[in-house]
Amino acid sequence: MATKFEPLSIATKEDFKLGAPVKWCAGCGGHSVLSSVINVLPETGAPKENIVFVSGIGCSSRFPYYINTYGFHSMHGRAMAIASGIKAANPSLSVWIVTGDGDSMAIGGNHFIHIIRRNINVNILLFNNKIYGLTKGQYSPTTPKGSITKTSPEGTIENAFKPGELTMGAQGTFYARTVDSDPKMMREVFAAAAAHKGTSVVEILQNCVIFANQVHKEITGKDVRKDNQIYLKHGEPMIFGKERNRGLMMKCSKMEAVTIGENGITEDDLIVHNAYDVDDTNHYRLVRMELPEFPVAMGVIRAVDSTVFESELYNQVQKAKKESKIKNMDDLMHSGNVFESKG
Amino acid sequence: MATKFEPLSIATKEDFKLGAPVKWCAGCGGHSVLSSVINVLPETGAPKENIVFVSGIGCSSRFPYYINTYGFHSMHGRAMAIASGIKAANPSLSVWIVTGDGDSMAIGGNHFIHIIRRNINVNILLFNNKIYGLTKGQYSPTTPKGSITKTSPEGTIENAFKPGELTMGAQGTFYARTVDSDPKMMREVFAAAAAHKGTSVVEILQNCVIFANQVHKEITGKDVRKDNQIYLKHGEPMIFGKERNRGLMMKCSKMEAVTIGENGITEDDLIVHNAYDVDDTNHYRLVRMELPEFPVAMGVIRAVDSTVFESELYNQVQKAKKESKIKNMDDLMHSGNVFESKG
Amino acid sequence: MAKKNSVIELDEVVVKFAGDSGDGMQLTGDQFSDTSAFIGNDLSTFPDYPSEIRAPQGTVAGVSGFQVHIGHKEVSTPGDQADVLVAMNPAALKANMKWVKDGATIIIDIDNFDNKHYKKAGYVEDPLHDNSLEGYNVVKAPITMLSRNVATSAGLDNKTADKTKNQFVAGLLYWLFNRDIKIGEDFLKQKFMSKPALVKANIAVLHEGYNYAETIEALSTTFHVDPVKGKKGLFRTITGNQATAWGLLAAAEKAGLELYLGSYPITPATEILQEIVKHKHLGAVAFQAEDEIAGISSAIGASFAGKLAATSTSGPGLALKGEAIGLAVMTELPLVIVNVQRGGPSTGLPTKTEQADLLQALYGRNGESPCIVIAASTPANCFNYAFEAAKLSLEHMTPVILLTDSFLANGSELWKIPKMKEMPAIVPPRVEDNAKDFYPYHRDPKRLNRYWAVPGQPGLRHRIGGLEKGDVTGEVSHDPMNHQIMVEHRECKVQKVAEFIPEQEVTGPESGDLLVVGWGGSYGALISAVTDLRDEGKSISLTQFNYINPLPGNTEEVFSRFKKILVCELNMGQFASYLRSKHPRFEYLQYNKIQGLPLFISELKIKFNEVLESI
Amino acid sequence: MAKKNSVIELDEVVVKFAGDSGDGMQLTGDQFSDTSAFIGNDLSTFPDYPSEIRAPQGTVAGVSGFQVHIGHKEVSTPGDQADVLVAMNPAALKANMKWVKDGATIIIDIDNFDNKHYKKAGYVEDPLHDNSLEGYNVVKAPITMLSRNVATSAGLDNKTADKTKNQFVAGLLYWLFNRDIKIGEDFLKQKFMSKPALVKANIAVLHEGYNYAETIEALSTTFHVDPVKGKKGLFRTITGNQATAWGLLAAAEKAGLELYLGSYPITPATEILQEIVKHKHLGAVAFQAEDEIAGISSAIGASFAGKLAATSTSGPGLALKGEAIGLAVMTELPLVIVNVQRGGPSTGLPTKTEQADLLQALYGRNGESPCIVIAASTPANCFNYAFEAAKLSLEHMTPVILLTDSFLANGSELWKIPKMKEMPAIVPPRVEDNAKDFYPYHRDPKRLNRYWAVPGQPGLRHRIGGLEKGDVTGEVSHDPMNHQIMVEHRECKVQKVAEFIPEQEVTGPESGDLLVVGWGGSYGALISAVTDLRDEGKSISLTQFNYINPLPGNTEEVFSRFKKILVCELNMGQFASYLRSKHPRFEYLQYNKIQGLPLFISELKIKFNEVLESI
Ligand SMILES: Cc1ncc(C[n+]2csc(CCOP(=O)(O)OP(=O)(O)O)c2C)c(N)n1
Ligand SMILES: Cc1ncc(C[n+]2csc(CCOP(=O)(O)OP(=O)(O)O)c2C)c(N)n1
Ligand code: SF4
Ligand code: SF4
Ligand SMILES: [Mg+2]
Ligand SMILES: [Mg+2]
Repeated sequence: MATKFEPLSIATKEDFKLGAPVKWCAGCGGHSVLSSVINVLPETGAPKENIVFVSGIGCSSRFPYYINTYGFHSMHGRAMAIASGIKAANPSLSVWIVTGDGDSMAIGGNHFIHIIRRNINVNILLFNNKIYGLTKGQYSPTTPKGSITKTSPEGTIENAFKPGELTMGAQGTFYARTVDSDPKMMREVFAAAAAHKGTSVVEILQNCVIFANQVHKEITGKDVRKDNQIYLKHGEPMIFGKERNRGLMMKCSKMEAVTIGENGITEDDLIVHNAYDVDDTNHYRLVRMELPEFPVAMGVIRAVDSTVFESELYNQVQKAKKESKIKNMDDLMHSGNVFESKG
Repeated sequence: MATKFEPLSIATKEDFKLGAPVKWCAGCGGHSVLSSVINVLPETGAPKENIVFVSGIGCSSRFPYYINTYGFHSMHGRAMAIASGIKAANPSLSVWIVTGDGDSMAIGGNHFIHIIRRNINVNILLFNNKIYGLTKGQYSPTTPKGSITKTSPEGTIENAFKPGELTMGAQGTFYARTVDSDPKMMREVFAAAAAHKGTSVVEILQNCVIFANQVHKEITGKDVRKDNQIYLKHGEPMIFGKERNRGLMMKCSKMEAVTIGENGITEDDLIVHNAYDVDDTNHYRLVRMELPEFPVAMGVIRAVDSTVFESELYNQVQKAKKESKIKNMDDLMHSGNVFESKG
Repeated sequence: MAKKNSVIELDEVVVKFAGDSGDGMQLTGDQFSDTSAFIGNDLSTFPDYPSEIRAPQGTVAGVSGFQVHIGHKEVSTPGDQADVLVAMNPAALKANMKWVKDGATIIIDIDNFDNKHYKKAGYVEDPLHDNSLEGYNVVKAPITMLSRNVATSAGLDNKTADKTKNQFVAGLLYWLFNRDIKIGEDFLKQKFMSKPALVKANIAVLHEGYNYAETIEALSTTFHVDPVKGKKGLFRTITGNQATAWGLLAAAEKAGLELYLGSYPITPATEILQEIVKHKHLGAVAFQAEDEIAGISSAIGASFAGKLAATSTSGPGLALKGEAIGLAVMTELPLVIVNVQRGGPSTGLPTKTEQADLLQALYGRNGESPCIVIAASTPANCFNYAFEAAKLSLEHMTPVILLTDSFLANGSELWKIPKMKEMPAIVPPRVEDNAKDFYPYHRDPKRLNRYWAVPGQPGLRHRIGGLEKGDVTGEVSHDPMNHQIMVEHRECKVQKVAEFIPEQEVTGPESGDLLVVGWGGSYGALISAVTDLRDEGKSISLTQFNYINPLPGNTEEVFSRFKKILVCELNMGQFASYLRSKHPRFEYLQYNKIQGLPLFISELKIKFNEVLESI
Repeated sequence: MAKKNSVIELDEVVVKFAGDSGDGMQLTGDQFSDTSAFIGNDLSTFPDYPSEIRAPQGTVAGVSGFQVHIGHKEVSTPGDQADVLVAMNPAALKANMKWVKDGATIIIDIDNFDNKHYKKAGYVEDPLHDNSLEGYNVVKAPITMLSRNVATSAGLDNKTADKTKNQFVAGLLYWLFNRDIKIGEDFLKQKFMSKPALVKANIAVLHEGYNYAETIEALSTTFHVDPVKGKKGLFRTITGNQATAWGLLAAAEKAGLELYLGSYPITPATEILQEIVKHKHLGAVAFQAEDEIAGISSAIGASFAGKLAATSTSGPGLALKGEAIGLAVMTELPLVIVNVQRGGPSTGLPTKTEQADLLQALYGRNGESPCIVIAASTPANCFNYAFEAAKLSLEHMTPVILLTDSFLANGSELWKIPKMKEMPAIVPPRVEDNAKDFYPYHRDPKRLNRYWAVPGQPGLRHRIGGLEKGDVTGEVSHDPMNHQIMVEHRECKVQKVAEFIPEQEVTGPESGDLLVVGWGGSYGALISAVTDLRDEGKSISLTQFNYINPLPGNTEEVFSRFKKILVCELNMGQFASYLRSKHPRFEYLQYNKIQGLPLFISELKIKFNEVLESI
């Protein structure tokens, strides 16, 4: 039975709400991400029965239980691989992956880089709380070096992955960063991710109130966020700061954070963000910016068109179907060296 | 029994030769890599009994059987993880990992990025023949897009990883590229890798005569190699070409391949290679250079000092040993809440 | 201090603390256990919490519990049902009423018993007024209010003040069990060492609870449980996971090696990693790997490099480690694989207990890939079997799988502290530097182990790996007969372990009507039920297996002495099926339960009686 | 054409081609098989090659072989020993002498029989002059020289010319077996379709070999094997791996679905992936994943999305897939897992055959995680059992593990091409769009399967996953009794499959002295040996199992009809142990071999006689 699609039914956010209780801790950053996703889904234009949420294991990975779509809560680290199969089976589905920093960067690291390399058209929501939440507080591959956690009583000695940097290393076509406490930014970023054709990686700085409370506070704190974040938008100059008087500029092939008005610097000297630049050198720079030298880059940092795995796959399938004389198994079994025995 | 070390015995290359036959195909690029390694080992200064070769599964991974050191031919993709355990167990060993493009980039991709992130002090020799050799010719994650192989009769549709790019994405401290047909370059590069403290990734463009013969020929062919490779050396300007009149230069924050003498360009305009630059933006550019726009970068592209996992680990161990009053199990079992029962 | 009401002497008592995840019931449970241990009771505990970190407050799914069983005789289980239930809200009451004895004392925080909370808990009617609590001694204390009052006057803010209410409960219980409140104070001083304000406030609330109990009429009787007699020496309480970690540390010390643990966190095994990471001062190194495969692979590397190497996980992780265990079998390296079983299949019931990884441990690898498999049977003897796992692995040069389970891992009991000098010696078959005629697969005929030469040792360079090895030489061999020989060597090596382990013991008469067979973590319930029935004059004995592969040499003989054999396990019959395959001449009756719960003494007694009647 | 010498009529003949990896023996073997099939012989083949790609030339380790057994009666195995051996060099001779019948014809390339080659092959003396070949008909042909001469005059360079020598051998054999050389020419024309120069040169060399044979005196007799009688219809030769791939494709067509294969290359299963990737024109999609875990995970995703999903691997890969198989069990999604067994444990003997993954297939997962397990028993019936695996998986909504082995996978036989319209129907339990009262874990009482609703279908949105599911609703449930019920449902669902599979059959008398029991790929050798002994008048029958879990419903009854039961397998007794656990009332004698080799008819006959004598 081939799958049929109903005429596109305009979904509303009510369509995506489930009666079931959301079992994250009170104050967990997950709650606001969930409502931003529910808000954005109707805007993506996907018929509601075509939307699939796939997750691994972790607090964040409970997500599919809290949203009324097709959902698959799978194995720790394997959501990317399962989603790859879903898309290779049916490219018309709108597939969202919800994963944690442990799920995607530790056990799932390989599937993460491979789905990106293949550029399969899915949206990855990476809840980066820099800790293993569900198993109660061990460090993850994104935990800042030196952090004291249940498995690092003297502080971690491992360097932390930056999901954006790894995405670039794996030739990612879309990477964005956002914050659980900024619904407006989440909504814009999620919509852009959904619109991108290819693997969209969205890193969400999410707060785990229980095991890594305030781990992002230098970036997301109410008092500092305007100075410590830069919300990048394609085509706009790179300005940030409470006073909107700080910016990013290239000097001798290096990027610098500068103040408009000082040393004769004007807005025109600032870099204009080009998210569509095929060459990712600048995006690579942006994703690695760190406090205190730089603000932390937010928004859609890279969004580049490229061939999508499942489209190419079905192009080959269509071509083969058209060109081959073998239309079914009887044809196949009688092709090539067949011997007749008169017995 | 604690392991004791003999006074450093100067090893010769004869020490590393094994009587056993080398079972690679005649003409396989592996043979010349093997002899380059054997040549370089005595120069590393490691006592011969301290050298360990660890490999996964693949043609290349048979390497440990062909060299007289401690050796471990393990599981497909897991050499990096096994080697991590060896180093965490005994940091004084000199550990070399031999792996293939399938072994390290496909099934072993996760361990590859994690050993790099931790910066464990090992040397990884990545035999990149852009094919699965041992299983007889399926495409690998480094196979150029469009290639026809046993599993891609209509050409692959997957983008190829660049090992150097992935190394940067995982925050690698050392990356070099070399060619199986250039013993001098191999020797220099292997020696630099051995000297580097941290994870040294050496990508060797290796020829598989049987399943991907000449896959590197545009880069390594006798007639083109001088024009199509640039052998980078720290502190030297980036010059290449049969006539040594081509070079790399920065223009408007982008790198360009230029000709000395044309448009008034002199050697002084060229970039001077800085392998020690902590900021890896330039290294990232270099590892991604592709023909025909650019020559392919060879030699040590990045070599940056950083903290090494196992050193930090044993610093913590030493500190704990010094500071803790609990010296043995009896102490431990009697620490904290102990109740005496008089029965 | 006002005069006490009547005191009832009890042999044993079971107390269950239950509340929201944030109510601190685990802490009160710990405190109560420690105090009981301090005064010399035997004890066994079991926490029981939801798989969400903070499941929704006030719901049944969100209830977090802690059960303590204390006794003046030996205590083997945390108890089937509670004599005293503390229920911090209606959900806690609802979730636990079926685990409470008739006539039990039920202490509730009346401040949370209102319509909103009833609804959340799924009550249709107010349980305090629908007669459902008839026959129980219900104590309704305004715990939240009083705690908050006291703690805020001691200087805490409202939110922090609310976290002290578990100390009100503790105070109540100190009074109820005639305990010295000083012990509770000391516990708090240690717990909040660096936070004097918290110490002060918590102690104040503790006293408030104590005083409240003394004042009200509701608690007309108090209880007293005498110290255990005959138990002499130094004791501590220990959970299964802690005991496992310590057993490995002890084995390393005995073997003159350092411990290396390569693991990836997974419930309910994570605490083993968390424990070992604390003991760098003993030279132990714990590596939190990127996944289970890297965990075990790194341990194999560490073993090759000469450490006592281990990896700890639970069922899904064991599944991932299968290929690597095969490599350890082939390379004949020592390696301890600890598998803390949880409810399956797949992610299953990750915080619940089960014994369903037995066949996976025995067979979950490609090819003929035998491992030694052993199982611990109480929280404390996890220490001994972890030690034994390491000893067997090191001395026989082959991987050992140690099975424990969620029930043992999180449960705790009173443990008599052993003396290291009395622990058995461990002598790994290391090779001397520059040994003549060293061949990596040369064997000791006694155990069939190969010898262990370690990188860094001069004169012993060699190569190992996963391809079939030539007998003695260890070189890669594709020779047909060699393969046959090597497969047999590996199998015999494991079977020979039977000569180095104790004989299988029977508790109770050596022969008779019914032999109850258990393995691993079900020991407590089985021994209690069997003893009870024997006390009633029934012909019933228990034999609990700790050694699974190989089985003890006298197994067949033990089985032959009983009329009926009943195998009880928390799965669909895995050990029974294994026994059939190894000792097919007996009929194995089965009692199986697979509900994420431990075996209960009561259900076992019913089953045993049923079988006994059929004889 | 000159007149022929005497022609001997044979019922069957076994030819072994052996040489260096580069000598093209596999091609000559294929060509000879196809020609035999063309003239109507039954046949069975088996290639046998080293684990290195091009192992060192001239060494025994580097010998690559191909054995063909042709007959005018039914042929069930590639044959124990050869009637004709082609040895392209001394190493090929050395490696194969023990597999050659007394008096066999041995054709050697005399150009390679010199001291250098003897030494490489490990000969101490010249085998042509040490009497070791006495009693054989040795044909010494200057194969290299003559081939090179002819091919270079046909315009090839020296290196390419040397690659034609296998056609000299082919020519020799066409003459020896009285075959029409036209068939050989056609084979070459098709093989080198796009390279006319190669066609020309190879045909010239083929004729040179033919003419050489005709000319020399050495081949005084030639052989003739009549076409099989009674075999009527269209046939082709097929290997086990190709048959497996085609069986899956056929099942997809019958079920009205498209096939999805998610795999990672691994010897000896890779050809399944390589075959399916060629059939995009049938809508089949093959995904070469980054590892085995991604392979199966993607297949689970594809199954969720409504494809007939499969994954193919060998032992080490199956070990990696254990966790994911558990997820498929829990989510009750259809999934075919093909495991082509090879020599283990660990990397083991990757190019050799074995049957030692049986217990892994049954038990290699955490928790109670039952799978349907079936096994193919001949290269050609891999088609049927792959089809059956898909049918059972789709209709019963649960994963199925199909076991084949290296021997079946690489071996080939003559296969009667089935008609798709005669294949059984496959009806997956799909749910209609917008179905009322859809619950994802609602079951059909007949098979206990749940129903399959697929993303994209309106009105059926639902969520599945690895946590325990609530009965009917499919929502996450931690309820103890629900867990018990669901574990039982999953187990019963698998056991109920027994009602949908054929009864176990016995070949030979329905009762008697000895019942030989086999499973999977050992069929050919077992049926041959059993038939031979029955022809000698012995009371012996065979029952070969293809359905392992569940076992056919009449298994117990079949066993009860014989005095003795002998279980033969290429492992240490895994099926015997499984049978003991399932049907403990019988005594199972065992014949086990674990040498990377298939069972031989000769050794089986000895064993059977031994057992028969003891009755
Ligand atoms: C195979 C396997 N290994 C380990 C686990 C245990 N586990 C569950 S979630 C988790 C990490 C969760 O961290 P993250 O992905 O960051 O999610 P978070 O809970 O922080 O949202 C781990 C280690 C598991 N469920 N399965
Ligand atoms: C778990 C597992 N999966 C798959 C294989 C099969 N396998 C062996 S080597 C290999 C790929 C080899 O490619 P590469 O690493 O590039 O090595 P090369 O042979 O090209 O040197 C594969 C897929 C295996 N041995 N083990
Ligand atoms: S533990 Fe942390 S991540 Fe998990 S639900 Fe609670 S707050 Fe959120
Ligand atoms: S197959 Fe390729 S990589 Fe392997 S040994 Fe031969 S030439 Fe080398
Ligand atoms: Mg996290
Ligand atoms: Mg390769």
